[in-house]
Amino acid sequence: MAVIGDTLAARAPAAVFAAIGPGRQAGTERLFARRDMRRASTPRDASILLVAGDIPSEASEALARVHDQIPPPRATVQWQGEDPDRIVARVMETLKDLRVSATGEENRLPDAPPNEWKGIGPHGQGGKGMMGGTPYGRPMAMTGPDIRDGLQLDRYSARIGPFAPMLPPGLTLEVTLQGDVICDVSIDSPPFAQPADADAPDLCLARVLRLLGLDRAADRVLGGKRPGALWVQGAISRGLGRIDGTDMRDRVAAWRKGEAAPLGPFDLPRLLIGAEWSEAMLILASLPPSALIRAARAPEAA
Amino acid sequence: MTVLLLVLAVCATLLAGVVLAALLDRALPELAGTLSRQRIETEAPDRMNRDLAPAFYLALAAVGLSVVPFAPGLALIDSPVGVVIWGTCEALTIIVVFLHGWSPNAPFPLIGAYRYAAIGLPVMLPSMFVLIAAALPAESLSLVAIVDSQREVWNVLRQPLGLPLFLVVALTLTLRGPMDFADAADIAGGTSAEDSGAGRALWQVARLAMLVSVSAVAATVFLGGPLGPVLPGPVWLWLKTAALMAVLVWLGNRVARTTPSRMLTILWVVLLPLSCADLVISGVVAL
Amino acid sequence: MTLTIVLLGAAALIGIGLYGALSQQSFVMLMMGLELMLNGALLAVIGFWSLSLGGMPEGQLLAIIVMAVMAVEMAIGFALVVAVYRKRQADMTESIGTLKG
Amino acid sequence: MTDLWVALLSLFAVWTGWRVFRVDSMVRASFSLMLSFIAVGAIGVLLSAPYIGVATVFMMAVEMMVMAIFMVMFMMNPAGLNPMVMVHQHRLSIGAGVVAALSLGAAVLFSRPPEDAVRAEADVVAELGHELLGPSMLIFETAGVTLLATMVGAVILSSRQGRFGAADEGSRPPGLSDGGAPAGRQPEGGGGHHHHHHHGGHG
Amino acid sequence: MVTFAVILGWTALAVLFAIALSPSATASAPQAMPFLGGGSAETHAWQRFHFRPYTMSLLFIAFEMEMMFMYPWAVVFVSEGIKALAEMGMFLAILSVGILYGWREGIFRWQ
Repeated sequence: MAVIGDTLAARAPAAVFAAIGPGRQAGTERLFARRDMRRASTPRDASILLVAGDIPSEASEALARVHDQIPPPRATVQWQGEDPDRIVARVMETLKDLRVSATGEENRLPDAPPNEWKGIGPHGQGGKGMMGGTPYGRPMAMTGPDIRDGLQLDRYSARIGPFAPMLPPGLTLEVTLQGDVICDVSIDSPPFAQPADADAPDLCLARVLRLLGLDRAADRVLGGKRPGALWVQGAISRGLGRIDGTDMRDRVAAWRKGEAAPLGPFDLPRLLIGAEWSEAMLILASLPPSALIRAARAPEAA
Repeated sequence: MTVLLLVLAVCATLLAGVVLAALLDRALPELAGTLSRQRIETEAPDRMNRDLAPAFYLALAAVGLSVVPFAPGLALIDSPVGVVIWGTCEALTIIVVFLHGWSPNAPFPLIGAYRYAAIGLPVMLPSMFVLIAAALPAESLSLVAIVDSQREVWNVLRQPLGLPLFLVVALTLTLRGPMDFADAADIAGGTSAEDSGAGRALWQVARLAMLVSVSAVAATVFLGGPLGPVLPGPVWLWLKTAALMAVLVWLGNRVARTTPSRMLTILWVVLLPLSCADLVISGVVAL
Repeated sequence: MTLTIVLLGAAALIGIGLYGALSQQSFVMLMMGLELMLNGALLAVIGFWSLSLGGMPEGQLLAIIVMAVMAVEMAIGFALVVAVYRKRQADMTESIGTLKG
Repeated sequence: MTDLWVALLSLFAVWTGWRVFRVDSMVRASFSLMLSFIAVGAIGVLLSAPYIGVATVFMMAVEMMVMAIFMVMFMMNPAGLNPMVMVHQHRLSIGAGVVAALSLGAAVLFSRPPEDAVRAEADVVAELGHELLGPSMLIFETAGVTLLATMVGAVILSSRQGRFGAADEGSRPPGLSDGGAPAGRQPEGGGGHHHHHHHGGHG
Repeated sequence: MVTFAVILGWTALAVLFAIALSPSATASAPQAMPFLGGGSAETHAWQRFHFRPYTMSLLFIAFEMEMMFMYPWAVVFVSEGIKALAEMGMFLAILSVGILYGWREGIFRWQ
């Protein structure tokens, strides 16, 4: 039984969590269209951390956190723009080593809870009263106004990014959610700079397809074939992410024809506030990286 | 003796089905890979529910498969209310998926859990309507009787709307493709976003097991189950189940997923009237 | 014998439900108590129907009615909770300010 | 054999029913109540009420899912991260519960209900169906009207926008000073109920 | 009895399987943090979660009650004939008014 398991595991595509740095978006996305590589949507599902390019120092703590969240045994592979075949070979070799050694890399961050909680409070869990204190290291969310239906329920605030797989690499959003509707959003750090090759229509289309749950179709598109998927246009609601008279549907239609969909300037937070999380992610995927980077940097420049 | 044989048949079907489903999904090596990794604790999780959710998902798949007759007149649970038992499995699946997303105490799983509750509940309605429609000509809620009622013509021909609607239900129950609102890509894998190691592998296996189970039920209710010429009953059931599994995997890979809010409207405004129409058609045909 | 066991169980469920309905401060928890009492009633109905009434169909109908009552109670109860919360932003039967730690 | 299982299931139903008011997590409380219902449904299955038994589980699974959603929505500390007790008139309630259970139990022990078990070969589901369409037709259709009233009532009460505009508009008392915070008890987390930019137009 | 035994058996088996297979989980504090793409959150994720289609869920539990009547109806449908069709048609027609009303009020989407 164990032998079968090992043989099977050896044939598995490498489960890789990608931390993409400046200038590496296009290359990394094309890398994952290969059969022998699988881009894990969460570090919990990966055993290799692929660091593509030079991660700026502001993001190094986030990188360390993502690294630690990969379950052991784990390993890091650096990619500085070598040939894709070589990097895949390195990943495979690292995986093989991991199976043999079965320890992998140590944690990078110290084991310190966000708040001291052990032994504090009447029950020793750090809490106080009903809602107070920091039970198990964190306070509880508190109520606040809602922008849609006026039910004042809890607001959950978090900083998401820079390596969130559904966001463009480098983009860190400070989001306040109520349920899964975005009540407030601000840009913590703009996406990493990417050269124009990240705007290629096939890459843009593939990003949208992956969000729509069509990984295979995305791989086909990156391989130069037709997506072969049903209801792609229909699944996107009309009017979603409308900027200067073109909405997401129009942009996806242009990409399907192999045309670029250039965009004028727009206000990114305004586009996202009030949207459901799924809509917001679709809107973000429907913006070509260059336009998105410009929009995200606009408030910084001003 | 028969009971023992049937227990074995259910186990074997589930096991072989899971392997087949993993092959169709190209997920078999990945499952082994996942098993080799350690399991990571999340912050202050609901440990009991985290551990029980995958187990109950698996149990629901097994119970669902137990009401399916392997040969005409021969099911492990030969209950007069087999259809209701299956419906109960569907209802409990919603709870299990919800608990799976609730237990890790993390935002993306939580969003996935609530999305699934929003979609999974109304999906029950088309499911129950088409199953009741299939029970009309059989004059019984027992799956054994439903198989017997299809000796002349299969339900898929008598009630053409039934099978497509039930496939939507099946996609929802197995967290697949266009109905995979719990484990979607925009929430980093949703309810599974915090799963690692053996816990993750078990959840994926349970999903595949549910695929087997729901395909077997669909094959029984709409494709005559074990009925068929020449070959023995179980073989026909297995063939039909495998075919439906392939169809479901294909659909899951090909059809885009819309936003949950939109799908909710579609469920109530399009699919519910369609399933009502299915009920009316089969009622008129049965009279 | 079986009937006695069933009815004792039903009595215990009704007792616990009554305790819950009376003691809980929150309206939603109070509804849990009500549901538990109805659960006891349902158990008693099933027991009587099966063991004492010879399976007369009205017994089953009564069980369905009990369940319908639960559904109605829940739908209206929660709708009320939403309406009250929307107006007052509080769901407690007593003031919430005093309970915050 | 059946007696033993019925006794065990009754105990389980009572125990899980008790847990409802003892666990801190609202999700656990809701699903504990569901387990209690499942035990009752299982007793039904054992007592030759297959339809009522299984359908109890079916309906209650769905209802407890909704119950859990609303419990988490409206209870403070829904996950029970801080252990808590939120009871009032505790002794009175315990007393009332115990008295109710004991008196009902005594009534059970001292009464002699007729013994007339359901026939083994009876098709109870079909009997119920004939009952619904025949003698109890009126009850059946009345249930339909009641459910309709429930649906309409629930929508009116809980949904925000109705024929007469947003349900919460005009529900706040006026401010003590011009444009000031509304008078009366303040919700926690402060007012902030003032901007109503409504999001709509899709779906 | 068989039904009961089989369901109980599968449940027990699955739970045993899960216990046997699931090793205990460990993690350091940063490891245990919820995955947010490297970001972090202030508060616990467990919250008074704003479930958006709440009105829909209330309408649903009322509408779903109809299933309880429909199952036994399905069994006697053929033997009762046109009467069964008419009565259930009326029942569903009454309930569908509620759904139409809910649709008009826009409850079948995220509030």
